[in-house]
Amino acid sequence: MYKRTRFYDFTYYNFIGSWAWILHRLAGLALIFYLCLHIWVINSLTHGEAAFNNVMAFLNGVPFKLLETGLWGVILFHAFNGVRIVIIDFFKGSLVHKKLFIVLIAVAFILWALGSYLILQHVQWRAG
Amino acid sequence: MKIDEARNYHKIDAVIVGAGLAGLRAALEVAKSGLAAAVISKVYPTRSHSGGAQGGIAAALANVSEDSLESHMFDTIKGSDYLADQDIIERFVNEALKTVYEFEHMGVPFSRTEDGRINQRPFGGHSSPRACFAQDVTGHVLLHTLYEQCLQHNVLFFNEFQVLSLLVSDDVSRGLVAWDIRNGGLHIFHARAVLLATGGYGRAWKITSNAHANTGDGVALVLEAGLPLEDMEFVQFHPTGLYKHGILLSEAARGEGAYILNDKGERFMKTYAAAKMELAPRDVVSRAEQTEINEGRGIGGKDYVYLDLRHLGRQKILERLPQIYDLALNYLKVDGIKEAIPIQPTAHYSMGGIPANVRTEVIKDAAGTVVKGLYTAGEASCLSLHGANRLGTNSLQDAATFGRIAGIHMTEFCRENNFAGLPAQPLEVAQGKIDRLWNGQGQERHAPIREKLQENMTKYLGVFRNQDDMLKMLVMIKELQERYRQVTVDDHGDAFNLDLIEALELENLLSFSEVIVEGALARQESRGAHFRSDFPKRNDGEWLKHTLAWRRDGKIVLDFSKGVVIYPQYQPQERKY
Amino acid sequence: MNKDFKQTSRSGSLPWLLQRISAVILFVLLLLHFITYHFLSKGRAVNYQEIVAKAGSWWFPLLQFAFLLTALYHGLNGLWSVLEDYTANKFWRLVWYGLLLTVGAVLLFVGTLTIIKLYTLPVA
Amino acid sequence: MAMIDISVKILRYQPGKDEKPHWQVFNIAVEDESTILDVLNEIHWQHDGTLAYRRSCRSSICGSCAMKVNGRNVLACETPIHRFGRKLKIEPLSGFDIIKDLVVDLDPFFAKLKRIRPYLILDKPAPDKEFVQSPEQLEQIGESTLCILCAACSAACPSSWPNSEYLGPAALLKAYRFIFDSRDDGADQRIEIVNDKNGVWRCHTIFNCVEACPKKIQITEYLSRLKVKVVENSL
Ligand SMILES: Cc1cc2nc3c(=O)[nH]c(=O)nc-3n(C[C@H](O)[C@H](O)[C@H](O)COP(=O)(O)OP(=O)(O)OC[C@H]3O[C@@H](n4cnc5c(N)ncnc54)[C@H](O)[C@@H]3O)c2cc1C
Ligand code: HEM
Ligand code: SF4
Ligand code: F3S
Ligand code: FES
Repeated sequence: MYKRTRFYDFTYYNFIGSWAWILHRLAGLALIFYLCLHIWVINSLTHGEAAFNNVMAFLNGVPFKLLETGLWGVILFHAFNGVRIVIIDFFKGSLVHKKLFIVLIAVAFILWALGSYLILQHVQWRAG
Repeated sequence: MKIDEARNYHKIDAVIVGAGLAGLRAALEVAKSGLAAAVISKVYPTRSHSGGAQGGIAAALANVSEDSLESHMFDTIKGSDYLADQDIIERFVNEALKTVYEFEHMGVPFSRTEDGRINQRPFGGHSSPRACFAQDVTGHVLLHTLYEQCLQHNVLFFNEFQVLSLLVSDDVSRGLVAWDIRNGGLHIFHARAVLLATGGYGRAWKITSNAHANTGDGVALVLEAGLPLEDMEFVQFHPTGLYKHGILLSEAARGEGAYILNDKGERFMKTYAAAKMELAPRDVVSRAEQTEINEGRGIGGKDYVYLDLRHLGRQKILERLPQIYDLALNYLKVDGIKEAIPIQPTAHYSMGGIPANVRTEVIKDAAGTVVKGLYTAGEASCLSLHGANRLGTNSLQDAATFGRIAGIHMTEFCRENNFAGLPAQPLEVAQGKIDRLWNGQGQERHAPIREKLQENMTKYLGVFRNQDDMLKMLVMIKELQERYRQVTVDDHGDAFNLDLIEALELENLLSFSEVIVEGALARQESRGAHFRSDFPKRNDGEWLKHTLAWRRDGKIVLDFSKGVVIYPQYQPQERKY
Repeated sequence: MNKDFKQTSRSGSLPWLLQRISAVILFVLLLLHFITYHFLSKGRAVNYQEIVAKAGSWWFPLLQFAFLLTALYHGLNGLWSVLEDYTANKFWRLVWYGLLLTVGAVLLFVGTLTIIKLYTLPVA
Repeated sequence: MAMIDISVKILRYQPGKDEKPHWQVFNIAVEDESTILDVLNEIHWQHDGTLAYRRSCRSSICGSCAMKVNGRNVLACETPIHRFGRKLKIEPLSGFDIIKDLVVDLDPFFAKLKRIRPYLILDKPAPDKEFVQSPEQLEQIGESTLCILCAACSAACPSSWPNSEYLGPAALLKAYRFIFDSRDDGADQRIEIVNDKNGVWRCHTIFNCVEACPKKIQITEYLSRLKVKVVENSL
C-alpha cells in the first residue's frame, strides 16, 4: 500500500470556496503577524515624542504607504470574507456562498480603492 | 501446515455470502441472537446491487387506500403466471408488514403521507398503492440502514472477498473458500451454517439493469457443487431501460403517471393492456415495446421507444423522480423535463435460482431433500415466490423478509449443530481455478468471450424466444466454454487483481447461461417472462411445474417433477390486465 | 469504542463560537480603527501630541483594551486552529497551545502597558 | 455517435512492482458518448488487463467508482468524457492510501462512519406500526440520506489532506442525518463525538465537498447546522 498524507494537494482544482479559504487563511496569518509587530511598535509611543517621531518618519515614507494600502486590502478581504463565513455558519449562507463571495468582495474592493486613494493622497501631500 | 492454524482460516457460526438486503438482514438476525455472523461480499456492503432499487418495497399497509393481505397474495400469484408456490407467498405476505415496520424503526427515511405515515405509491401488477418508498432511492436507504444496523450489532465483515467454492459433501454444508480481492490469497471459512445471498444473474445479458457484480456467482457455485438450480429460464425484462445502456429508469416514473410512446406519439399500451395501460406488469409492457420495435414503430424505426415525463411538470419530476432525471441527463444528455427519454427493454430480474423450501433451506431434489446447513435468500434463491414473473417491489420485500427468516432458521441450526468436518483438501477446487488462469498456456482473453456471450444472450434470449435462436445460442455457449479453457490473465499480482476476478466471474456466467438456454428450450410454452414465439400460449396441462437442472458429467440434466404448490382458492386463470 | 479512530480532545465548540463573536466585534472595531488612524488624519501625519491628548480621555483606554483583547484572542485562536489542522498529534497540539498562550500573555502585557502609559502621559 | 481519439493519462501503482505511483499514457479510440468508466473498461479489457479500479452499478448509486479526473473528484460511471475534452488525467482519490492503481484503502473512511453511531438510538419503545414523522420533519434530513458513501467529498476536503484523523464531511453528514432525525434520541452521544478536535471543528467551510458530491448534497449547509446544534448543546 502506498501511504499518502500531504500538506496540501496542489493538483486538486480550486473552486471559489477553496480560493476564499486559502486567501482568508493567508490574510489571517498575515494579520496576526502584523498585529504582533503593531503592538510592539505602538509601545514606542511611550518612549517619548522623539522616539515616536522617528518611527513615524519611517512609517510615512513612500514604501510604507504602499505597504499600508496592501494591509488595507488584506484587512478588507479577511473582514468581508469573515462576514461571509459568519453568514454561512448562521444564516444559511452556504446555499448562496458563491454569490455572497462575489458581492462582498466587490464591496471590499470598492472600499479598498477608496481607502488607498486616501492613503496615497497623503503621500503626495508630503512630497509636495 | 495444519489448516486449523493457518492465518487464512476462519471458524465462524454463520457465514453469509452477499451483503445485499437478503444477506445483511440475515446477518443482523444472527448477530442479534449473540452468535458470530460474518458477511462475505465481493464489494463493500453499501455497493451491493440492492442499493440500486428505486421504486419501493411492497407491503399492504393500507396507508393511502384500502388494501389487504389477500389482495397482495392474489396479485403476486397472478403476476407469477401461476408458477409461484403459494405456501411461500402466504408466508411472504404475512411477514411483509412486520418487515417494513422494522425497517422504519431502524430509521429508514420513508417518504411520508401528510399525516406522517409511510407513503405508498401504485406499482405495476399491484391492485392498490402498495409500494412503500423513499423518493426514488428506496433500495439505497434500506441497504444503508441495514448496513448501519449490522455495524451496531458487530457483524463481522469480510469486504472484497470473492467466494470461489462451496465445501459441500454428503448433503452437508461445511463452509466455503474465498479469495481476498484486496490482498490476494485464499481463505477458508469453516461454518455451521452458510447463507447464499449473492443476488441476480442479469450480467449474462448485454443490455441489463444489473451491476457488474451481478454475475450469478452463488448460482454457479451451487451448480458446481452438484446441486440443482430452479426455473433459470425465467428472467424479467424491464420495459424502461435507458437506451443503449440498459440502466434502469424506475417503474416509479410510470407510477407517477409517465407515458410510453411509439414513433407516432401513440400511447400504444392501449392496444395491449387497455385497463392498466403503462402500469401493466413488466412482461406485458416489455413485450408490447418489443412488438412495436419489431414492427417498425420504434422511434425513427430504431430499437427504442419513448418514456415521456414532460406532462408531469418540472416540480413533480425533480421532487419525485430526481434520479431518473439525472440518469437521462448524464448518460444520454436528455433533459427529461423538456424531452422524452429513449428506452428499451433491459434484462432486470432473475426469477430462477437456488431452490429452497419455505425455511430457506437449500434443497437438492424435487422431493425437497435438504442440504444440511446451507441456506439461500434474495434474488439468488428460487423459493419460488415470483414464479414466472416478479411484480415490482416484491423483490426487496422478498430479500428482506426471507433474509430475516433465513437468519432465524440459521440461528436455530447453529444452536443445535456442531461444525461439520472439512474435506481433506478444502482449497483444491479454488486453487485449481486460479492456477489455470495464472499458469495456463492459452492465449484467450476473458473480455471478448464475455462480450460475445452477452451480445448474443440479448439477441437470442430476450423478450421473445424461439427454438432456432436458442439452439444457436446453445452451440455458441459450448464453443465459448471451450474457449474459456484457454483463457489466461495479464495480471499476476495479488492485490486487487481485477483481471483475475473478471475471468473467474466469466466462468460462472458461461456455466449458468447454459442452464438458462436448456431450460428455455425444453419449456415449450409461454408463461410470464418466458415467451416463445413458437409456443405463444401458456400450457398448464403440461407445464405447470418447476424446472430443476443439474450439471452432471458436463451435461445439463433437467427434471420437471417438482410440482407447483397451489391452494384450492387460487386456481390458475387466464392472466389479463 | 472503535480502535481505528483516535480521540484527541473533547470540545472545540466554545473557541469556534468565540471566533465568530470576536470576528463580528472586530469587524466594527478594526474598520473604525483604520478609518480614524489612517484616513481621518486626512493627509496630516499622525501627530504625537494629538494622540496623547486623545489617549487621555476616559473612553480611550477602554476601547483600546477591548480592541486589543478581541484582536489578540481572535488572531491567536485562529492561528491555533491553523496549527491544529496540520498537527494531528496530541503532544504537538499541546505544545502549540502552550506557545500561543505565552505569546498571547506577553503581547497582552505589552499592549496593556502601552495603553496605561498613554493614558497617564502628561499632555504637553 | 462517432469514434474519437483520446489521450488518457493514468496514475499507476502496482504494489510489489512500483516504489511509488507513476503516470502512464494510453492513446485510444472510443465512442464520443463514452463515460470515464467506459474508457477504463476499454483500457482494461482491450489494452492492459492489469489496470485496477472499482465499479459495480455503473448507474451512479453504489458509490464504487469515485476518482479524480482532471483535478476533480467525480463518479467515473456518470461522467461523460466530453466534459473534459480529449485529454484525460485520471488519479485515485486524494488523501487515501493507494492499494493499487485507482483503488484506495477505504477502511478508515468506513471506520469513521461507524464511529459516529450511524443508527437510530431510541429511549422509547417503538410503536406497533410506524413512528409518526411529518413530511416537514423528514425534509430536514431528506437530502442527507441520499449519500452513497462514495468518499468523493472527504477526499476533496483540504482539511482531510494533512490530517487523516479528521472525521470528514461524509461521516459528519451522517451524524447530522441521525441527530436531526425526529425519531432519534441519541443526539447527545453523537454530539459528544463530533465535538472534537478531529470532528466538526476541522471543517472550515471550504465547499470542496459540495463541489465533489455526485449527489449534489449541500453538505456544508448541514455541517453548519450541526455546528450550531453542538454549540447550543454545550452552552
Ligand atoms: C436497477 C434495479 C432496480 C430495482 N428496483 C427494485 C424495486 O424498486 N423494488 C424491488 O422490490 N426490487 C427492485 N429491484 C430488485 C432488487 O433490487 C433485487 O432483487 C434485490 O435487491 C436483491 O437483493 P439481494 O440481497 O438478493 O442481492 P444483491 O443486493 O444483489 O447483493 C448481492 C451480494 O452478493 C455479493 N456477492 C455476489 N457474488 C459474490 C461472491 N462470489 N463472493 C462474495 N460475494 C458475492 C455481492 O457483493 C452483493 O453484496 C431492482 C433491481 C435493479 C437491478
Ligand atoms: C475585521 C474583522 C475580522 C473578521 C470579520 C474576521 C473573521 C474571521 C473568521 C470568521 C475566522 C474563522 C475562519 C474559520 O474558522 O474558518 C477568522 C479566522 C482568522 N482570523 Fe479573522 N477576522 C477579522 C479580523 C482578524 C484580525 C485583525 C486578525 C489578526 C489579528 C485575524 C486573524 C485571523 C486568523 C489568524 C484566523 C485563522 C485563519 C484560518 O482559520 O484559516 N482576523 N477570521
Ligand atoms: S456526501 Fe456526497 S460525496 Fe460525500 S460520500 Fe456522500 S455522496 Fe459521496
Ligand atoms: S470541503 Fe471540508 S472543510 Fe468543510 S465544507 Fe467541506 S468539509
Ligand atoms: S459504478 Fe456505482 S457509482 Fe459508479
